[in-house]
Amino acid sequence: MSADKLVSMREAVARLVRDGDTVVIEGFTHLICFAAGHEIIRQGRSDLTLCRLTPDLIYDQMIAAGCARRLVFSWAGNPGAGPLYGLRRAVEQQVPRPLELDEYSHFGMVARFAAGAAGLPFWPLRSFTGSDLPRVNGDIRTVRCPFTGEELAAVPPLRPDVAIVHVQRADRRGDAQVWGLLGVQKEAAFAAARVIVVAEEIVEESVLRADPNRTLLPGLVVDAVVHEPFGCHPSYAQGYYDRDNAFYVGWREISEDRGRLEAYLDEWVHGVPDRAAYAAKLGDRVGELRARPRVAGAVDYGY
Amino acid sequence: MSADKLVSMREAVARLVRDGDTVVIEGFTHLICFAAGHEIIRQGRSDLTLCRLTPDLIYDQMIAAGCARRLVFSWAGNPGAGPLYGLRRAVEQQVPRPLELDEYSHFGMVARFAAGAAGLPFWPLRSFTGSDLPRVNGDIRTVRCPFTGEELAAVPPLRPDVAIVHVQRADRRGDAQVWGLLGVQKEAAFAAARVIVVAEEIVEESVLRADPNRTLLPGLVVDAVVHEPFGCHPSYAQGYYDRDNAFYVGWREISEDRGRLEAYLDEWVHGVPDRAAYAAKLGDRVGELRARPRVAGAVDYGY
Amino acid sequence: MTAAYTPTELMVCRAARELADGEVVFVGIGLPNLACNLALRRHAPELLLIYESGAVGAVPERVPVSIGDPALVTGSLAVCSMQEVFSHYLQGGRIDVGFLQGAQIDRHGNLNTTVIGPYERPAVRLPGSGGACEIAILAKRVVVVARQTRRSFPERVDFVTSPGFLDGGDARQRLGMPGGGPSLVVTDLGCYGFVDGEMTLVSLHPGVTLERVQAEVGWELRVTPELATTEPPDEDELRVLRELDRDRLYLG
Amino acid sequence: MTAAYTPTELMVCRAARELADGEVVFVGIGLPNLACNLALRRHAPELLLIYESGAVGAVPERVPVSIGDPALVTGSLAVCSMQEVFSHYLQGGRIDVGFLQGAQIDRHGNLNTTVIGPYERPAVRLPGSGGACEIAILAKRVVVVARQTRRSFPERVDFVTSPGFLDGGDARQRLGMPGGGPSLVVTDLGCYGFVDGEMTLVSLHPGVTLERVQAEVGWELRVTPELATTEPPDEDELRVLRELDRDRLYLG
Repeated sequence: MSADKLVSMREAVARLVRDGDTVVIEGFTHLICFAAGHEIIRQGRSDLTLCRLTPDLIYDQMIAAGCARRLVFSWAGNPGAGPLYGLRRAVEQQVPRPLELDEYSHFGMVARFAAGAAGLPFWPLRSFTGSDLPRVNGDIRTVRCPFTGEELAAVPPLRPDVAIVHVQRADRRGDAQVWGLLGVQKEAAFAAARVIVVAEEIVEESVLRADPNRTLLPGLVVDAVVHEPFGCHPSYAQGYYDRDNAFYVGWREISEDRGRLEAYLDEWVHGVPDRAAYAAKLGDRVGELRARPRVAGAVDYGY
Repeated sequence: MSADKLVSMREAVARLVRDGDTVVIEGFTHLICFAAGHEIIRQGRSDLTLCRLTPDLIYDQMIAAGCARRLVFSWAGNPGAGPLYGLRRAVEQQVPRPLELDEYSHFGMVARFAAGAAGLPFWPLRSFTGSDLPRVNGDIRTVRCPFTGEELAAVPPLRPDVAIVHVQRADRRGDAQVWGLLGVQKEAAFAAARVIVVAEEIVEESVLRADPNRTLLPGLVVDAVVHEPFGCHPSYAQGYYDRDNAFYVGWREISEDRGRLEAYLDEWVHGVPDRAAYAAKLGDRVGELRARPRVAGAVDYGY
Repeated sequence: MTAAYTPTELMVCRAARELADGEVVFVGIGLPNLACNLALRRHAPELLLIYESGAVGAVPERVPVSIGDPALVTGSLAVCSMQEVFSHYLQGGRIDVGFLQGAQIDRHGNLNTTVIGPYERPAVRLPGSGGACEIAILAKRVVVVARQTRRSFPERVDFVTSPGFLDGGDARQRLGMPGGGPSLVVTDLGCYGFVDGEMTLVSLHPGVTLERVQAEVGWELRVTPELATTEPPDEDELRVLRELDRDRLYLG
Repeated sequence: MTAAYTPTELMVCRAARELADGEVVFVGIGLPNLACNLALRRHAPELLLIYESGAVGAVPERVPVSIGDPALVTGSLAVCSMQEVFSHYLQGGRIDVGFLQGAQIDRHGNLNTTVIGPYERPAVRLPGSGGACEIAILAKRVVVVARQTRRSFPERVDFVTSPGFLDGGDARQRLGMPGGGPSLVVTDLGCYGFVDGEMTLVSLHPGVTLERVQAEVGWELRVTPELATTEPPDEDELRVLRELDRDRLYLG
């Protein structure tokens, strides 16, 4: 694999995300790569199986844009601001097209990614007992403990074709560091056949090597690196910019109305060529969201 | 649980380590708490089941001192310098007493700790196929995948009575941070009924809260905190002092001869009241091993 | 003389009192988050707040608008992966109290956050489980905060997302569920405990009649013989609570 | 004209040549570590070294005396827990080459690092598996470096710690082992490949006779028809190798 994997978001998506793929854009509230989702919409990808614990606004937009055939998830809402109407229209009215649901709990999804990353054909967990979820999802099964004889729940591995992981900083090889909430990004990336790392900053390898315990992913598992500052808005990047809560709250009104949602996509996704133009269009809001510094102390790796 | 758990090593061992306990002093080459092992020898604990991936010199000493009844391990050698003769005398000649062996591979031990930490009755892994280890260890079993039907190896959880974890810094509650090699300490601590954290430095909680991604253990799982600078020698603490390789190499001659090993214990364990006296007795060597600074860059947690 | 307060404020204050100092609580967003931070700032300074997003020992400087708010991370004791949160903390048996909400809760404390109507053709598609299913199974006890209407309190939920006592009795034990199940349900009308796995009214909020409560329950409600009146919030509780949610994002 | 070299130096140089640029190698301590760092500094600058201790992309400034040497951490690309090393890297199928040594290796490439003699009453108690058992099962291919004597090369090892080709043939595939098994054994006398899961002499080191090799093998040795002479180390390989182990800690 080449040492320099730095490409534009357009090229990364064109080369690595294909119609019909199983795609994961992870990030639990933190580091959700909206920039990648928008580029996938712009390039008109279709029949995707979208996986995320929390579909969030980005999948609401991708589903409304008609990119998705199937959704694998555990909690589908607009955090703190009601439902995701784009998703609901697809499920309740098959608009713009039907959407199959493959539904787990958070722990179930975490376990599926963990199994995928670890190369295991199943993952045992203590959940789902007494719940109706196994009744509607045949992939939530049970396994008997060879020591105690007790029955545990078991889920199969999730092995995406593509995982897109946004990080604070990476080098051109794809070695990537993250701090703040970690979600399931490491597991999702190790479980995936192809990985796109999107970074707020591209740094020299030496910056990462100065603090190896911070590394989330080694370039070994990464196929493309994209430099996309502000790539998570309205999600956030700890140490770079805050979550745009007003946008999340405001999304309710937009997504409630199919026309308004499509108008939003026309203006903010199809209407801009890339993330830089999106940020420019946001104008002052970008500055308002910029993080106030809270610098951590350094540690010593000497010997 | 009281907020201030800071006690002396003598008190921590007296209160939390009991005859017959299953004890883990973990740390893979890095952060092996020799200070705790020596105090356990001084207090004459017996019939212990000692667990570690690599027994290392500290268990060689504890076994020679007669503390152990059983050893749960995966690789029993003096890294880079031959066998552990104290252990071999116990196994081959029952000197000073017989030692039962409960033997796994590294992955098997890691999986046992992982199961213990996760509250699972077994852990599945792809190992042991075609090896004679399952033939001599009835706790290495198989489990059938409920999705593919394939057979995987399975090991039971390891749930120590006490885990002793050495860290670079901790607060008085036991919140503890580590950098450099992490081994299986987090899993060992979460798997244990009682946990002793031993720290090179005791710091204010605010120091840890400034960089929460560095935290290995929350005080929640910790019962006692001991401040023991240089507590790992001849093992090492990244950023504090180097590994004393000469000591490891020299150990061969000492452990080879039962008399010399006992003389060593008399002089360096029973002959000193605590770790401070041990360090003072080492004299200049302490300074020779002091780490040359290699400070990592800081990151920003602002929003 | 007690202060004026809203039903929501009463719910949050009552839920907060349920948390003992030193306990470990799995915090949900919204009212549960307010209740936990209220307890932390008043009677339970050693309460350990764990958010499913991975923030441990969070001391948010602002009311988190989402469960993954950056304010939960900055200054927290530890950040860990979600794999650790669910495996080491929740499944590892380290969570004393889990907070749950639900679109529906039934006679036996089962919660529904998945669908209203049949699963395949839902009248309303709800968000789904999130971490609720495993919290309901694994937390030592569960506190439910919910607004009460006849529709949201049916005899049996349309879909069991998060098991309470299932069909009642010792169903949980028979299935080997590690956690104890729901111990308290706080609504805008009263408080409920569970007897033989059946929801039982234990206190009426000040000014609420038994008839009103019965009108908002979809089954023959069991009432404890020593029915009490819920202790209303005091001045100090209200002061701290209102500081916590200055913009009344959740208090309304 | 080729330089003077010791048998150990030849073993390390030959093993190093087995590593292709860009491969991911699970490094053991001692001679394997020297071979990997030699390859890294000469023909394989993109070789990724992963140590079971959790150091990924290590660039040690000194010869690590142990597999957890601090020099493996300082300046490395990543440090991860051992759970991750074994689950994500090894079991996840990301390791191209695993290096193993053994007190005994047999006709079918099975390795013994556990006991000489019966397990319950060992004549000699050896260190045990460490990570060798899973490396032998999971690495895409395995390179073995071992000194060769008739005692260390028996027809069948006393104890199979790390499976090679078991009884030969397609035994590995039948058991569904993910990794390919041993691909090369380098000793102080020659190099061996595997045909139908049986160790087969492929080259003799310069100056070593077939008779001498046969005298140090405990079975009727299979020899490839096109038996070659092992390419000796060149000046540059020796220069770099001797820089790596200035104190000849492992080169002797």
